[in-house]
Amino acid sequence: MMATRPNLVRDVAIAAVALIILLLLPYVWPSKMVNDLIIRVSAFALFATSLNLLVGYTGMVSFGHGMFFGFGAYAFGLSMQRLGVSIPMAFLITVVSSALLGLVVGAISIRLKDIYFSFITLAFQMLLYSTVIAWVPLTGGDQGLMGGIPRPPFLGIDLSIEAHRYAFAVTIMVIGLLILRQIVESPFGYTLRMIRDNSERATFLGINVFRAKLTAFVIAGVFGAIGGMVMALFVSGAYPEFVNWTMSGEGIFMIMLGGLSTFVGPAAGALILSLLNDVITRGTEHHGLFLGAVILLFALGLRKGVTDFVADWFRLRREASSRSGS
Amino acid sequence: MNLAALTDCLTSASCLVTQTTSGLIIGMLLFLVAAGLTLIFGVLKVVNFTHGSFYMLGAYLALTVNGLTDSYFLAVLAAAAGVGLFALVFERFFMSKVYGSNVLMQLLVCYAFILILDDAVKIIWGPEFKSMGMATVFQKPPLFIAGGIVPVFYLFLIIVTLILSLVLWLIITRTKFGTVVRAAAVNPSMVSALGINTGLVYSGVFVLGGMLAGLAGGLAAPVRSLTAGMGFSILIESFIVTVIGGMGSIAGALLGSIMIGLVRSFGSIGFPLFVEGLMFLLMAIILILKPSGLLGKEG
Amino acid sequence: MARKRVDLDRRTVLKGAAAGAAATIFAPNIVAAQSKVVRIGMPTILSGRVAQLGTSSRNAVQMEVEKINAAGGLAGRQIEMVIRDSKGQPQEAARVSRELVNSDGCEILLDAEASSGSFAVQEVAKDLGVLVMHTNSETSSLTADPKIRIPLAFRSCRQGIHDAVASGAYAAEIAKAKKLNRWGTCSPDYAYGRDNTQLFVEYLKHFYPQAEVTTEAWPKLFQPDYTEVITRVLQSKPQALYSALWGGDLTSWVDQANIYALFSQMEVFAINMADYTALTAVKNLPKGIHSATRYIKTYPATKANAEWGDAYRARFKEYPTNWSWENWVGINFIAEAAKKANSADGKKIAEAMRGLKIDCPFGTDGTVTMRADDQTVIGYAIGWGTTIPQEPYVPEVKGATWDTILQLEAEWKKRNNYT
Amino acid sequence: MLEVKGLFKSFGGVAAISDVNIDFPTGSLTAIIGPNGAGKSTFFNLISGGLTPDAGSVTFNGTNLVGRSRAQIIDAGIGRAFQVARIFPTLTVEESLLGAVTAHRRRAQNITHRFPLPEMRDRMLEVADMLGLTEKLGVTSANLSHGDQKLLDIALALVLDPKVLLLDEPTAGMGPDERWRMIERVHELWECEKLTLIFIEHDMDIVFKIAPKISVLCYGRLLAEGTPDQIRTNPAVIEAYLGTSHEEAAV
Amino acid sequence: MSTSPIVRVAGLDVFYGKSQILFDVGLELKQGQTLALLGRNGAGKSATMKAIAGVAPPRRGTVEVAGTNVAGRPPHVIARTGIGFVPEDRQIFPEHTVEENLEIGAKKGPNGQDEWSLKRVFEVFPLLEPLRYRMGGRLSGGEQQMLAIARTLMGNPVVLLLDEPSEGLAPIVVARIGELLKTLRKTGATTLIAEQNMHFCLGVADDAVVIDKGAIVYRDTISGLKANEEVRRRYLAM
Repeated sequence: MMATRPNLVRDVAIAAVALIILLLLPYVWPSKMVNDLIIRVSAFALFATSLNLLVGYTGMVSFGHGMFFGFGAYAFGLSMQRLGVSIPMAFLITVVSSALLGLVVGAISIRLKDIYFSFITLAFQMLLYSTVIAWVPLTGGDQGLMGGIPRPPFLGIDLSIEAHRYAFAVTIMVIGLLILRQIVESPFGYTLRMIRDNSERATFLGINVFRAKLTAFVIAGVFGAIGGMVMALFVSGAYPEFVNWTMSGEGIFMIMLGGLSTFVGPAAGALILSLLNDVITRGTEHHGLFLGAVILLFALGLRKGVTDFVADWFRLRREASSRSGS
Repeated sequence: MNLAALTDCLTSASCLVTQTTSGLIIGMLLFLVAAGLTLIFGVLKVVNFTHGSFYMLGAYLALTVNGLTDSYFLAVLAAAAGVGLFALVFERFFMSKVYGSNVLMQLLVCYAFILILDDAVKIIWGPEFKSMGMATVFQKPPLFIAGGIVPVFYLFLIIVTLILSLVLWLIITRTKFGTVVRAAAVNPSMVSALGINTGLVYSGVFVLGGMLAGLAGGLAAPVRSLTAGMGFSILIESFIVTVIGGMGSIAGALLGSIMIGLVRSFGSIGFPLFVEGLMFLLMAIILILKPSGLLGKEG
Repeated sequence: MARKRVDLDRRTVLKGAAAGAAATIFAPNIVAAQSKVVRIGMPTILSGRVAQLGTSSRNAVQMEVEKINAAGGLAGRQIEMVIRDSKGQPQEAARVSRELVNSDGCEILLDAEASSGSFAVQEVAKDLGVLVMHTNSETSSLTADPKIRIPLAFRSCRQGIHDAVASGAYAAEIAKAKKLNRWGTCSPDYAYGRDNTQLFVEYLKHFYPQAEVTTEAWPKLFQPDYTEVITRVLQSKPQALYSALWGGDLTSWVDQANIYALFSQMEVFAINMADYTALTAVKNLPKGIHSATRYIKTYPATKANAEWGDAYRARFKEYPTNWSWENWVGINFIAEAAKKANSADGKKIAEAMRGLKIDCPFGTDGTVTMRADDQTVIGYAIGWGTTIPQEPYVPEVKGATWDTILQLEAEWKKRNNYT
Repeated sequence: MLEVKGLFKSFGGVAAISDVNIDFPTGSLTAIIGPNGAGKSTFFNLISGGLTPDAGSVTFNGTNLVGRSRAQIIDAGIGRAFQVARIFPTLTVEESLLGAVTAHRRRAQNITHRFPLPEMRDRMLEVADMLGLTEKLGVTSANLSHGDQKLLDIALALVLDPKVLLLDEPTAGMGPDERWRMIERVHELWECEKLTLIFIEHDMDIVFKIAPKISVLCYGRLLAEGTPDQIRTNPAVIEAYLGTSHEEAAV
Repeated sequence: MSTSPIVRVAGLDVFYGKSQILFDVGLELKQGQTLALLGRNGAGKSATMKAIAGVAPPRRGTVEVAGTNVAGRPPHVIARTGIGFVPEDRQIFPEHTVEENLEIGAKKGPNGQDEWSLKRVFEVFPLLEPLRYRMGGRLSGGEQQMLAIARTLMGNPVVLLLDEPSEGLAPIVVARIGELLKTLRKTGATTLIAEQNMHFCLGVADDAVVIDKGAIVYRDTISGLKANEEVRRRYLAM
């Protein structure tokens, strides 16, 4: 019996349907708050899914992925503010520069194992954070990029209009997730899984583990940066908080909350955490207490991501039906 | 960058004395926190991200006890004892439930406690920052040694932390508890097969680590502003120290702390705008040259 | 007692959260304009390490809104404050502000954020076209820079450039008298610390050209241990030291500098010292630190000021902060302008506010003015004095002269192409 | 022909392998035996690039493999399986084998296509069939029986088209029937694929039954070499395995 | 010699992951008895030992020590009932001195027995005394084996489980370990020895059980086993 594997056509179809639904949503449910939420979730979904390429698919627990989210926001914002380029050009600059950052940080960090890898990524993130705070003339320091990010129209898209911004963000997210999906379902994606499962054995199959990990690190960095870029467009600025360690912490929580064994888990986690955050901050200033309690409940009680439960349920149902069928 | 100032300092006795003692004081307080962190990691293979919060709790407990008894020494003792107790509860009822599971689960439990403790501190002690004040014993003019300035309180702190380091070293190397702890770090299942309850050893290690952090918080309280979230920067610095020294190595933590202390104190003369960066740079270089830290075991 | 309050909080919080979630998700289109109340959204910092600033802002606003509502509200409509926590994170400030307008139906924003948040709120106000009163951002460019300034945004708080001129003038006078030529600085390494210190040095030299800065130390924001910074300053033996450290950073710096006897070795000018949060927190406050006033009951030495300070303290069991009076000014400007325009409409209030002068306990002459051309407040009390370790902490305050401030501010604007 | 000459390896001053010289002619089947700790696994590691020898050479068809990377040694045609099956627990048998073929054909970094590439299938099916894993293709590796995990481990080495195959205790931890099934497969493999096969084995029944040539390692040294009959009667081997007779005498 | 067994093992089924290693293993040990558990490599000797000691708990079956079932309890609880386990690979703490290794093992027996001290250990194992401050990792294989046994004795066990004490040791050292076990036997120790080397057990054990492919296949006195050429050839010889 061959396991059926998701093919590209099916994934594209699902993505197209999802995109159409998201694009129609504002007409069905015209709530600005829902729009805002979905834009933010789009940014976080790219961020969390790219982090899961490292954590879930490759087994590299990065504590510093927030570095790319923040870097993307700043690279994009600065290109728009300082260079005055078009949005597609700034997008390109963001992608290329974050890939370079990923290459340098990755080449150094990947040499380290386990917890040392985690810490050195965190250290690089904190170094970038310190730089952003201290390099006031360039970054605006703690105040972030001031004065807003210009949003000149391109190709008939005007991102200063809310509806355009919404459509742009969800389109970028859906395309980004589709590309990440392609990557994890490609031969390379399976190389990463093999490295995660048993990297020693992988080397005995002739796999260049360093090269594969570095490639994954760069790809994850680029998509993390694109997430940051979407966020920068939304808030019309870039802030040091994007580069702070808490960003990485939230990314990891999103993954865990949504489930790291399914592809859409991290995106689902991004949605849940954003909702949770909004509801909690709305109701209390002691949100640390509440969020902490929720996390504890999750870590000590559920111990699995939300989509893991769904996946388990499907599997059990399938097994039950195949059992009764045979 | 100001290399001239740095060479001037290195050739001047007064500057050397002042900067070396200031480096030592930074390093030794850091060591107390980092030692517990590295000890817990070495034995339990768990990264205790709440360690900074333990430090914060120690400082606040000291504040309260100092206010009640007006005795700095009682305050410090209470900080150590209180945080030790808290560490016990934390380990028994929360952390021990996620031993052996995903590292990320352990991280989440700690993350939750960082959030909860910060809020709890604000609820109990109020949102405004607090200052404990210097005990009258130490309200003395600083000493001048070879032209260098050495505050009496810091001299006291350096001596106390040195004694504590010595005591810690004796506990780890000379007592049965220490012997068992070192053995449990290497081979817990054999230790268990010899009739020792490793669960209790783990609790003991957590309590010891917590007490050290609490002690550090209490000791430093007179010269720190107390505020929710004060544990985080100390946590990051402790990570740097333990990673430089090698995770799990107490001697490494001592080495790393003193290095960081000296880098800060002399770095502030030579590279005043890049002190923070210097620490990260040092860490990156050491990890590149020796991926498991200076005294860490090759994993 | 504290515990009891928590319980109460929790219950109301849970109810509030549930209701809030339900309201926002199932009934997103609240059309507030037709309702009798006018909602003012207030994003501020209620959690994190500077939460006290936010809570003290909220307190001041609450006190004033009660009075304003008792007197008829905004053109007959009662004010309802919707106060939200941004955790001090700019992106959260942006989100919360959008939400306040878009789904809570707030028509006006009272932005009680630190500078970083203010710029984010400014962007939201620009996008959504609502009236915003920045009550706490001291960064000059927020209103001074025409590229950033927007017609519906006002500022009701002190401003960096005003502070710098006042500080420079005061410090120069002391320097002249005591021949303080070698200066050091020690300020936090981020935008406020850098801007503030750079401008101070500029105006110190303007008033006293003999002054030169021989050493600079830039500790990180929220750095716990200042030992290396302190010894570095001591090594270079300046005659005077300027610091823009604030809050908990300032108090731990003072505690740590104290044991090195730094205060007996040089004149120290710490601009943020004379703030009750810092003054009361430091247990061994050294005598004779020069500081600018943030909020202090002794300046302006008027009955109105002292009464307000006492009322605040009696009600909230704590001292008001610098942010408290700034929010007082913000909400009162809105109320007065609404009265003048006889409307609660944002655009009409904005129109009425430009150039408006109101009575104020915190004004140098009992009034403050919303300057029309850049929509920022002037005429508020700025002064410098020296500390003593107990109440009233800063007994004698020397007030700054606004004429000098305004003249030098104009030159500064010209230099920066802000006109 | 695979030639090992003057091989040395020590750990912390203790010699694990010292001065071992063995030739493995092309197409031969050799069993390596020896008591625990004799250095058998170390010997395999030295040949397959898992460890670098301190001295000596490993020459395969004229090229020295010492100092080559693992990938180069694999490309040269040396494959190995492990004592404790080293597999990819969360992947299915099919995915594991396809992944190995993909890596071997240098497509491990490909991101433009879907996994698996169609041209990888044949080799995967061929090897699965050879080792009797065809029925188990869809099973997640962690859920395989112990014996099937060992087979998968061998299959992972086999898809890389090795000329020399090193098997480290292929029957370790197996039940009696499983054990014989495994060894039959191994033997079949050797016959059909014209491999040079070297295997470490503890079960003497198996060794004497199928191995035409046996090498005995003891304390890191080559103690004896020869046919089953020569080994069975070699006094040094008997002593190494059964202990000296003087113990018995001492009773 | 009492007749009721101190240790009674019955119906042990042990699994490693999905594969079953032990099938219904049972054995009994009486006070003062030395029992040899013989079998070839991989026959299930270690699994049996580990299951009794609780290091690798059985899925099914009972391990009764002095009448109490301890199967599935944590190792330290089982150790405190008087089971002293010396593992196959000795597991000396390499960065602890000989003395420290002994110290870690030191505890009172289940009935408060306190017969073993450093002094007594060094009397019984005179070779260890001069090595007392040497790191465990720097001992030879034979020295490590002696230390491993001594360390377990420090815990005053009622029953000693020795897993392949002769493994990987030079013949002369094996002989020395054998002598040592004989000495211990004279002191009335109750011991279970897992071995593949029957000759080693001849002077040491009273009785023998043979395990093969995870099941007990033969029980007899050690001399009975020695006489049984068929069993030896089938289950033990090459």
